[in-house]
Amino acid sequence: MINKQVASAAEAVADLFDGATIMIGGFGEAGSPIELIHALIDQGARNLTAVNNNTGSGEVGLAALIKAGRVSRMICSYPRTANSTEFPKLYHRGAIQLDLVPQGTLAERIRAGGAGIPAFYTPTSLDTPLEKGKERRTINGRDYVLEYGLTADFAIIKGRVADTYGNVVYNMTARNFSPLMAMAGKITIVQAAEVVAPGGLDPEVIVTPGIFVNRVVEITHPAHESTLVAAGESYP
Amino acid sequence: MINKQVASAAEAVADLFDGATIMIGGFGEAGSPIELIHALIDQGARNLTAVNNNTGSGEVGLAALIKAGRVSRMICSYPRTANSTEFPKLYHRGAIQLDLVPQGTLAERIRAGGAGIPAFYTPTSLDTPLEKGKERRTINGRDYVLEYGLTADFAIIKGRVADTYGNVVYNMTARNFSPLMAMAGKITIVQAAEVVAPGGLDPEVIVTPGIFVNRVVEITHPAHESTLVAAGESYP
Amino acid sequence: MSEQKPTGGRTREEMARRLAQDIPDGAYVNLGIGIPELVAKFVPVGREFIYHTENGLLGMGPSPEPGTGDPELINAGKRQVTAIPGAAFFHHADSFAMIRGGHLDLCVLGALQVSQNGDLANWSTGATDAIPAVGGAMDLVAGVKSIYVITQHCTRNGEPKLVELCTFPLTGRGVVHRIYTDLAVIQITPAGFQVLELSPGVDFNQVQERTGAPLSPMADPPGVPKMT
Amino acid sequence: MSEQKPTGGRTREEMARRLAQDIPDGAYVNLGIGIPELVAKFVPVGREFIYHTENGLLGMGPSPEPGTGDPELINAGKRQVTAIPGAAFFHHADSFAMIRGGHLDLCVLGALQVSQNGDLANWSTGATDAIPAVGGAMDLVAGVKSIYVITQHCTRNGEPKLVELCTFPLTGRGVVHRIYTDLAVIQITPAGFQVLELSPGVDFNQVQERTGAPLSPMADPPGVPKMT
Repeated sequence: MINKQVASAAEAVADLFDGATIMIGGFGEAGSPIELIHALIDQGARNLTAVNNNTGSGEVGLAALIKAGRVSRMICSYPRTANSTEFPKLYHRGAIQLDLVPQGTLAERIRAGGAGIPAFYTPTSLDTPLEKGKERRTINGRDYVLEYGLTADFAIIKGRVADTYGNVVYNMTARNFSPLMAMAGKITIVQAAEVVAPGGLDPEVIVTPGIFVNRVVEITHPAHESTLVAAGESYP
Repeated sequence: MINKQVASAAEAVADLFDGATIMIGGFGEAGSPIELIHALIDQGARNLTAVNNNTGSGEVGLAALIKAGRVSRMICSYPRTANSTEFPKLYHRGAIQLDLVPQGTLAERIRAGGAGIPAFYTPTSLDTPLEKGKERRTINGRDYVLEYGLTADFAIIKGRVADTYGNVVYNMTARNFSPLMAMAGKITIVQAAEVVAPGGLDPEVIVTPGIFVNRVVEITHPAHESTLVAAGESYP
Repeated sequence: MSEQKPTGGRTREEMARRLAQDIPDGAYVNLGIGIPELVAKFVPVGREFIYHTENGLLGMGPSPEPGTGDPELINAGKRQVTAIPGAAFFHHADSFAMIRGGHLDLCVLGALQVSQNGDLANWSTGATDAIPAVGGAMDLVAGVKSIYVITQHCTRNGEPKLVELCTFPLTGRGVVHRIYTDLAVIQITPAGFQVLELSPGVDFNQVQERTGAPLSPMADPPGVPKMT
Repeated sequence: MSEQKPTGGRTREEMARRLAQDIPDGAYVNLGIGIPELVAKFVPVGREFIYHTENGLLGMGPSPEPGTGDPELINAGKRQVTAIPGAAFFHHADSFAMIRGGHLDLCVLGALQVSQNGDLANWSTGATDAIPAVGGAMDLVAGVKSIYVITQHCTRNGEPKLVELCTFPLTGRGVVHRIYTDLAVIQITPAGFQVLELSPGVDFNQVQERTGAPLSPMADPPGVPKMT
């Protein structure tokens, strides 16, 4: 019968491949699936395109993945956060590409990718340097730019509770991009602090229905990025 | 301080105007805001464009609004339901226009309207009679049609519980179009079986955040359309 | 013309049971209104399917016991249903994101006509006095990974439903993968209709006579279904 | 060049307090990072504002008491916050639907430059060695009903931030409605910058001298704010 739970973060990311596009949940540290990212560092896939609002901080989580040289391209709205030191180093020596996307456009492109909408129009970025290369169109007297849906080979996200069907609920502002990335990932992998049997979540409050999720791993006490950074940790 | 609760359904719909576009929540009878629709019949606005997945049944709710001659145009995916007799009568004598929209395109157009997306591409309706008049475009080797966002002057919807800030949760499959219509209505009016103070709803489970809602009215025991139809009721 | 019907043809329930055998374990399935709804009655032993209904429920269960239903827990056909443990409710945009975004494995639909290249007509006969109604059919055929049609092989008047070209308005072009009728299981291939299996007691010529386009005979017997 | 600053200019907190007086009761407000965050400290008596933070919270409350914060309850500036009774959490697509869809009444942003026609530059100086970072600024200016800028009138080097034409890369064209500086409250009008109010102890000429484009003097004093 259907059971999407896998035994470990390592098993969950075992088939990630070189050159994959990977969406990583989180806004700053809130919702960052640190244990899955660390498993991905151990796993070794290279030349990744990573999609995240930021670029991580310190030398753990996403920043550690970048430091390890595994990410060749970042799709991102705000790569300049407090304690973000690894991305700038690689960026300044030309070792990582940056696709800068306005935050709301990034969210909508991911949702569109997951929803089978190949492209949409938005007013965001009009008349700015980020309009460059985009098609412009006037609709009902106002100008808009064309943006394309974004999908990924993998999405790795963090939930609060998941069931073995893959239904997920989140914790406060750790929700952010994760439900969208779950829709847009061909393989979506969730780490949750608690994994329960089907029926353990109220069907009215599920944020990500299980159809969007392929694998669930229980990480009972996920680390907080800021705690690790404050402790001077680095991974591996 | 902010309190969106109004005393009655009549007060909630008092400013509806002739010629308005009005989105009406519900899929069949599930989620149909019958008491608000009946208040609208009493209120008297005419020449309405109504947006609903169906056209109501019997002689109550949406079907009664249609029977009363208030709706000059329906935007709808499935106007042919069991016990739907009023719409066919008017349609066959040319007294009501029909814009037939595929169900998923209707949902996405309403969401787009509420989300400030003026237009999007979708594969739905390609190579069918409903493609007629739509712009076609090839994206990554597949063809799509262009669809436009849909907004309304008013949205009237039914929730299970609302708070006085306008946050709403729904009941099972009565959710359907209502959260989307709440986003797309310039004035969104919610009838809820229970209205509570802010804090009475868990912020993690709110489906419609209050920013999308303008007025809330408590209708403690909303009627079910099928019960009224079975009892042979008609409104007014 | 029902007297022309081969005696060995499958009943509606047998058609539904046969189709269910081809659904892989763990599949997310949307069932259209009519004969497709019967498929839910026949889950093969050892398999689990999760049913999606486009009005906002994943994990649809069977009809409620009499007197226990809720008019706000219904399926796309507006009939009262139940929700299984592990179900989820969501709004229409999320529901059609599942459909359009290719997240559903299979949709089973009825048909008025299917053409040999997989065109489907199932929403309108084009009659000018009929009120057009489309619902989610065009979204389903545009988005779901596999589209199976389940239908009587011929209309009540004995006209073939499997045809060279659809004469009724299309639901989608080239969207059908496989057809389950009372007479046969038929695959849409680049070369047109191919018989995968004949119903018990039915022979190839009987099916060909009742089909409006050429049929290729069976090549290999179909294997155990697997998720693609 | 800080010795050139008029002695009567408002402090950052006074600027924030002054801006808050112009927010109508019941407004949904998004506050940018920096001086804009101070606005939340000054809700006028008898009014209630609901703060939106684009990372997924409507009903943002003040900073938590020391030791009670949660790293998963943060604002757009990634600082720990609280949620008021009646708050709601949602994902980024819904959050930016609120922004892009015109549901927010007001957004208060900082600025590098504002031009006399309301162009805003607030995300990049265009320096080639800087890492570009935009966040939600372009979405906010494209979607929120009113955009108020709160900023020092001049840069630390004494250069005017209110200019004829922005030389830095734009966040949006013609998007700013009003500017609150240490020296004045200035409206963007079809005729350019118009002074609505001078800070206590500041005269018109002092403001004009520090502005890179012509200022029109005040016409009528601003009235009580109302929701538009």
